[in-house]
Amino acid sequence: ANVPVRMQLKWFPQAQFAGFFVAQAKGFYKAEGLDVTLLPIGDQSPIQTVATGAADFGTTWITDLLTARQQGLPVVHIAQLFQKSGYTLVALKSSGLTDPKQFAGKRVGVWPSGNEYPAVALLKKYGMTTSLDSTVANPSVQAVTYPFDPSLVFPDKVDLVSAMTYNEIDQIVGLGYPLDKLKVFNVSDFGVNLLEDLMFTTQKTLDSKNFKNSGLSGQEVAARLVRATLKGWNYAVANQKEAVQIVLVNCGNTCKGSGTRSSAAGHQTWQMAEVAKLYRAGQTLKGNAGLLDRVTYDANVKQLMDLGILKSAPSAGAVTYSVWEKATGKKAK
Amino acid sequence: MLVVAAAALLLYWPLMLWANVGAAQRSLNSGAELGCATALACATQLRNPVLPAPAQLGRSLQAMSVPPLAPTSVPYNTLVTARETVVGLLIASVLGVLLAVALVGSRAFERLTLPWLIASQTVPVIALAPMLAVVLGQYGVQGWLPKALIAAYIAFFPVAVGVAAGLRSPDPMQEDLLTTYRASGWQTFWTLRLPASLPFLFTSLKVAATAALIGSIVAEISTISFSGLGKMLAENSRASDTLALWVIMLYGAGLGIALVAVLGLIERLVTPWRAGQSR
Amino acid sequence: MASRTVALGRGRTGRLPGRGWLALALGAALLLAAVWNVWSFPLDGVPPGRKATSLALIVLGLAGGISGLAALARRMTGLVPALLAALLTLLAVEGLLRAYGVPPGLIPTPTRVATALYTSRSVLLGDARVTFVQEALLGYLAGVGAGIVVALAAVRFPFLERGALPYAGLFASIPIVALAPVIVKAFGLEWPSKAIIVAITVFFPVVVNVVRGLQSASPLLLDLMQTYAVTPAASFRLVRVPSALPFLFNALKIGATLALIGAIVGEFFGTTGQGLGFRIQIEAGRFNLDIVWAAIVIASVLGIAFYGVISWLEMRFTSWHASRRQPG
Amino acid sequence: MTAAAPVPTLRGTGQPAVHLKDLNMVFRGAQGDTVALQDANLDIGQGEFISLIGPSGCGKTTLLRLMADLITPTGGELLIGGRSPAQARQERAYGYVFQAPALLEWRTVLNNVLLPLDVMAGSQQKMSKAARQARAHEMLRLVGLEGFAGRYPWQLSGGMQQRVSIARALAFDPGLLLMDEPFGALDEITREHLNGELLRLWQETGKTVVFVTHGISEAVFLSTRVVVMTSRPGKIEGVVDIDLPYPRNVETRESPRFFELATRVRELLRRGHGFDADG
Amino acid sequence: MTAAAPVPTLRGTGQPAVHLKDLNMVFRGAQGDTVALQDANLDIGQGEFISLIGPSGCGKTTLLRLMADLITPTGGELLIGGRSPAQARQERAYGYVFQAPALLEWRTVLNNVLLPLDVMAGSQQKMSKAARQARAHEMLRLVGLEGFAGRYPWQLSGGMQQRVSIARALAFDPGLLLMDEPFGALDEITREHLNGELLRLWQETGKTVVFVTHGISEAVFLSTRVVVMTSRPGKIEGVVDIDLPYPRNVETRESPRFFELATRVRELLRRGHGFDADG
Ligand SMILES: Nc1ncnc2c1ncn2[C@@H]1O[C@H](COP(=O)(O)OP(=O)(O)OP(=O)(O)O)[C@@H](O)[C@H]1O
Ligand SMILES: Nc1ncnc2c1ncn2[C@@H]1O[C@H](COP(=O)(O)OP(=O)(O)OP(=O)(O)O)[C@@H](O)[C@H]1O
Ligand SMILES: Cc1ncc(C[n+]2csc(CCO)c2C)c(N)n1
Ligand SMILES: [Mg+2]
Ligand SMILES: [Mg+2]
Repeated sequence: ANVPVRMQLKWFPQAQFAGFFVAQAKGFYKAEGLDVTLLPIGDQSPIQTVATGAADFGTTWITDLLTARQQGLPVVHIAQLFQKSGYTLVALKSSGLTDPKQFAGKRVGVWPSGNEYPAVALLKKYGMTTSLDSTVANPSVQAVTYPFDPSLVFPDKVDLVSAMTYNEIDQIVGLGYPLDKLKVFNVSDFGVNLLEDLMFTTQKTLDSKNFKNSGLSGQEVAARLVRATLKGWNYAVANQKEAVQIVLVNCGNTCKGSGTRSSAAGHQTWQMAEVAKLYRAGQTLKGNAGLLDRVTYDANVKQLMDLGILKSAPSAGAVTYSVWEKATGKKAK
Repeated sequence: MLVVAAAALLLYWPLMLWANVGAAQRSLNSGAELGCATALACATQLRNPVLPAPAQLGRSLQAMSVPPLAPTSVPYNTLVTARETVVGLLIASVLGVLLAVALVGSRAFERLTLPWLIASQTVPVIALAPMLAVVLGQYGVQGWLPKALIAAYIAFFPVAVGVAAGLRSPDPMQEDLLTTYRASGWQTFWTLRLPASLPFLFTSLKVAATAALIGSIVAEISTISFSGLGKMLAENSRASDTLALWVIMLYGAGLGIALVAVLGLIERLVTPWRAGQSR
Repeated sequence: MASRTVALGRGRTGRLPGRGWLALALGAALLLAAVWNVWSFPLDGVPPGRKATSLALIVLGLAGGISGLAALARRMTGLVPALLAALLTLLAVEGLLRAYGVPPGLIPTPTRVATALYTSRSVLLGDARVTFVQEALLGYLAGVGAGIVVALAAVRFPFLERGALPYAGLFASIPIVALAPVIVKAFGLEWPSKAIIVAITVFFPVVVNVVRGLQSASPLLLDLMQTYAVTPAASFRLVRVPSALPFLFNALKIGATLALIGAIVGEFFGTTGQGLGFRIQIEAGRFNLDIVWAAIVIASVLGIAFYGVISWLEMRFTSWHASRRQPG
Repeated sequence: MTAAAPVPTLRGTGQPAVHLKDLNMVFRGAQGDTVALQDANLDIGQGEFISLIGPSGCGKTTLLRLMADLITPTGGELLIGGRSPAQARQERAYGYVFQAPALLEWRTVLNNVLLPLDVMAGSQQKMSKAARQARAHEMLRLVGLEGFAGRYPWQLSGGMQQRVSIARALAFDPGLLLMDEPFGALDEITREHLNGELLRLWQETGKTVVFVTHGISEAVFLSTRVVVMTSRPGKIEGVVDIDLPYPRNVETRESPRFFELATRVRELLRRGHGFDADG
Repeated sequence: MTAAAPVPTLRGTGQPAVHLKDLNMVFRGAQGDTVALQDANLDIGQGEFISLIGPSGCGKTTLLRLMADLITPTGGELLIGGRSPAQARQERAYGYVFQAPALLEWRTVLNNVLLPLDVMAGSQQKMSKAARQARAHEMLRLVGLEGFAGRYPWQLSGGMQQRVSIARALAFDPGLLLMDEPFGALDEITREHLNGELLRLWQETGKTVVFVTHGISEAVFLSTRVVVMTSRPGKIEGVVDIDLPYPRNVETRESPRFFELATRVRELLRRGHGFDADG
């Protein structure tokens, strides 16, 4: 029988997770002897479900992983899917903003719950402070928190709004602001490249000799999962139309865009194209899909320590390359 | 009732126009392409109206209601939420009544626990629900049951407070009467306190019903869910689909009213002596 | 009347308070020992032997402490018994969390929460001011005021009771969480939108209870007012309003707990960077659960205090009510 | 009694104080209708003192409630001083002492007596606050409760509560007094004392009194006429004219004529008493 | 009356049914203390019929409530059949008719009468459901309310409610009857009828009765002894032995001895009446 594995996604079903859905639909997991359940989630962190054992593996962002680790949750990075950050800040072109230096005195809308770091890091890099930092007396930027719907605040309540290249930008377009009316600040273009969707699990799972009495070790299950998932991603990125069809089967109302872009198929097609860009970057281009780029990782850690979000460098156990090596048969350099 | 409804409708139209014209104007000023020329023209066809125009709402309502039992349609999801709410309310009623009995019966119990019962209600569920769901998930409690439990968590308190007041409401002379019968605490409870508390019970159950509904929706939003009004709210909120939010809200309100109406019906059946007595 | 307060609990023998204190102190000491036993170990480094000892101590300590408390609570009034109960619980939780090595990113120990309360006090107090004073309190007052007015109108004008009360129900049955985004969108991200959410939350219990209370007035007393041919307004003031007070206070108490939740939930739908709800959300994202729980503790304490104030007012204004008479 | 400012009475209007013609009252209920009053005919002149006497449940209270415009007859004619009961009530033409004390439990004894004065202050008459206080105290003295002004109703015995309610009805000096067994809960001495006070008050002020009682001798002693009713359906069985001379006092109670009249009433009562028939 | 299964009575224990020694009751209050009973001394033998008579507010109800263990004396000794009042209450040794009807508004008339039987069923006696029903109907017939079994209390007149409460107290056939003005709200005919019934009942069953009344002739007609009380502070003014022969009937009421005794009681009452002194 196949080994039952629960995989916690970072959000509702959408093309952001195309690789997982494709791997499942195409039988890549089955081929590895795994019976994978993909779990959706709302506003909470996937760390919680994995750390408590409600799920076995998860996908999340690097900041989430490292802050959790700092608070004693024994979670371990096993593979890096997106090699590049898709986080942006969006303004109206008519606002005249062209450079992050001009953000001082503006209002910026960000998502709370640990999703605000890229914006904070960008501002910090340009010497600005935000009202999110309660220790600062006169913050140079007024930050506003809001749930993920940009129309709640944009454009009348904030000057800049956080948006993922693959999701919110298309939502904003749907509200009646075509791309040529928008000024998009890609944080990765400005030296902030906090890594996003990665795979992780707990130390306990990795250490287990006999994962759920399957006869396989935790390492082995992790390696098989990563291998099949990367296969799924490679297939999805190469066959985006088909991947979108597979995703659409899995989403109820979660896949639609907004306003003029409200068709689910249209929105997911856009999203697939955008996440493909994030996947096909960095180490992936060097033939090492799924590998965490050490240089970027070290830069991320430094940035988070500068921000005061990490008090000390994470222990070596925060990341393991052995799973990726086992999955790909390559050696991580 | 119809007159009031008509008056409300008449008031709604100008209110809607007033609210939306401002939003439309701001959008137009910021260069949005709304597909309409003037703010007034846009007011009834905004994709993100502050208040939806009746025609817009009607269209969305129809679109989201058929086929009624499809997993993506609102009626089906309303039923899912209804189940969580009703089960939650049942749990809350049992728990609330038991707590009320304990509170009225024992001063010691009241002193030890009442402050913490109150405290439990001041803990924001929306912060607690995810943790609770995760903990329950560990033990395999998943799906609609955790939502019902969270609904019960919010709803038990109004029941407990109201029933406790009701249990204390009998006329002192009636209590004396039962004392002269050497009625056991249990008998006094069944023959006197419980019937005397019924009007209070139903008043609080009506409040608890809406609380439970809020609880199950919050739970759906903040824990893993595959169906229910809360899940629909969350996903449509992310998609900026304001009209869908309004349709879901209408169904939610309908569910709330239906619950309260059913309770009213049960109340009339259970307290027949009140029929015709009120003036 | 002698039997009023103990009708359900008659026939139990009280124990000596001295023995109660003794049992309580013993229980607390055992719990302290349990905590001490596993205090200085890293999360995953508690030796199994120590873990077992602490667990045993916790079970014993809780049993002793609770039995002592139960005896004491029969005599003591006020918050003291509840606080003692909380102290025991906290000690037990501290011991358990430490014995099992639960990471603070999952559940922080009470001592960590206490530390966070102290170190982050100025931030948290600022948050509490926004959430409690501006959002909860103002919203509460507005909601209660509106609720009373609507209830008065509904009972005063029967056509409203039949015509408008169902709509009040409709309005109130809209779950706040569904309403919150709409309200935030219409009224902005600042505190007024949250106050409005609170007002709506509090409104419904007030209307339901006050209508019920106004209708609970004794028919005989209403007849009496008829014979005086007083205006309906006077009859209201003289008979219906006093009869409704116990019901009103019921609603006020429920509203007191709902108000804070409403404000905090409202903050989940957008803020300008202050408030307990905002703090909970932002710090939960950083796994600083000690600050999250510190904020929750502050919300609870405020909620209880608010509830206490309402209870005190209730005692002052309904001292005549049968349920408050001193036993003869 | 002269401390009170004038209040509209029925004196001198030339109309009978109360006029009943074929008056009917039927209560409809789930377990069948109850004929509480059938074809009652009666005229009460200005300044008369009428006692209603009859078996328990024969419709005495019902008749008083009809006169007070608390219920509306299902048939027949009823005029109070030539006007409809509703109009009379609006003019505060009568004071009503209920069968039960009907005190406001949140007011002290004094404030209960002040109630009608407070309520009516400023409408027709201008009675200063001090005058009202004085009046209330005077009434409390009249019923022997001067020392209990500051107590709450639940601290009083049953008879004391009833006396507070009498003081309250007298306080505003109405032209027509409707009294439903006002002295029922009082001992004979207090009762005789209050009988004397009431009689004096009635003679001095020329009020019209309709007085329900179960005491035959009380009825005979006080009244100008005694109306005897029968039970189910409630009917007027007969009217006994009381031609005892004034002033009436202890001797009156011992006169042969008194006994004669009392016996007449008793016989009428016995005749109309369906006790064994329908019990 | 023989339908009822045996219930513990006080007969044959050799102890006085009620024994008071220097009994005191003081109510403490914010407006000062009220001495409701001062140094009361009295022994009531098994099977006696004692009437308590006295001015309104003199402490009659208080005395009854003391005997019933509803309040605890502030001083002195009180024994019921040689045991403490608490113990007597535990043994359901007495039935209590309150001054107000104290009916449960959610129970029909029949179910109100069934109340004590339901409460006590299964504890000492095994009375079948049918037997209890029969018993309740019998009691309703006794008080003339057979036809009203299915009504709710609010549909009855004041006197009818009081009769229901009498039927309820008699239903479980207690050995000691404490009755607080049970016939106060009844007309004389009904009252005399019920006087006769009560007397018959008492003679047949040998119950001890403590009976509060304001009716002097009622007290004399019914009692073996009449206890006259004085008001504030409540004291026992005197005790009148009633040596009228049995069977007592209409002739008894007209005998010279009856008038003699009634006059004695009236004088004692007048003597102890502080009406004008403290009024
Ligand atoms: N609201 C009501 N609904 C139904 N029946 C009623 C109602 N009020 C009174 N009745 C019936 O009407 C009849 C007369 O009642 P009423 O109260 O007038 O009697 P009463 O003469 O005052 O008796 P009592 O001397 O016992 O007070 C009774 O049979 C009673 O059951
Ligand atoms: N709960 C109480 N608190 C304070 N005072 C009380 C209380 N109950 C009774 N009293 C007082 O005790 C005295 C005796 O009251 P009680 O009810 O025994 O009189 P009673 O003889 O039954 O009078 P009545 O014939 O009017 O019913 C009264 O002065 C009364 O005000
Ligand atoms: C739709 C969506 N909303 C929230 C999250 C979690 N998260 C935090 S920021 C951000 C960008 C939105 O896509 C995301 C995704 C998610 N993964 N997808
Ligand atoms: Mg009556
Ligand atoms: Mg009394």
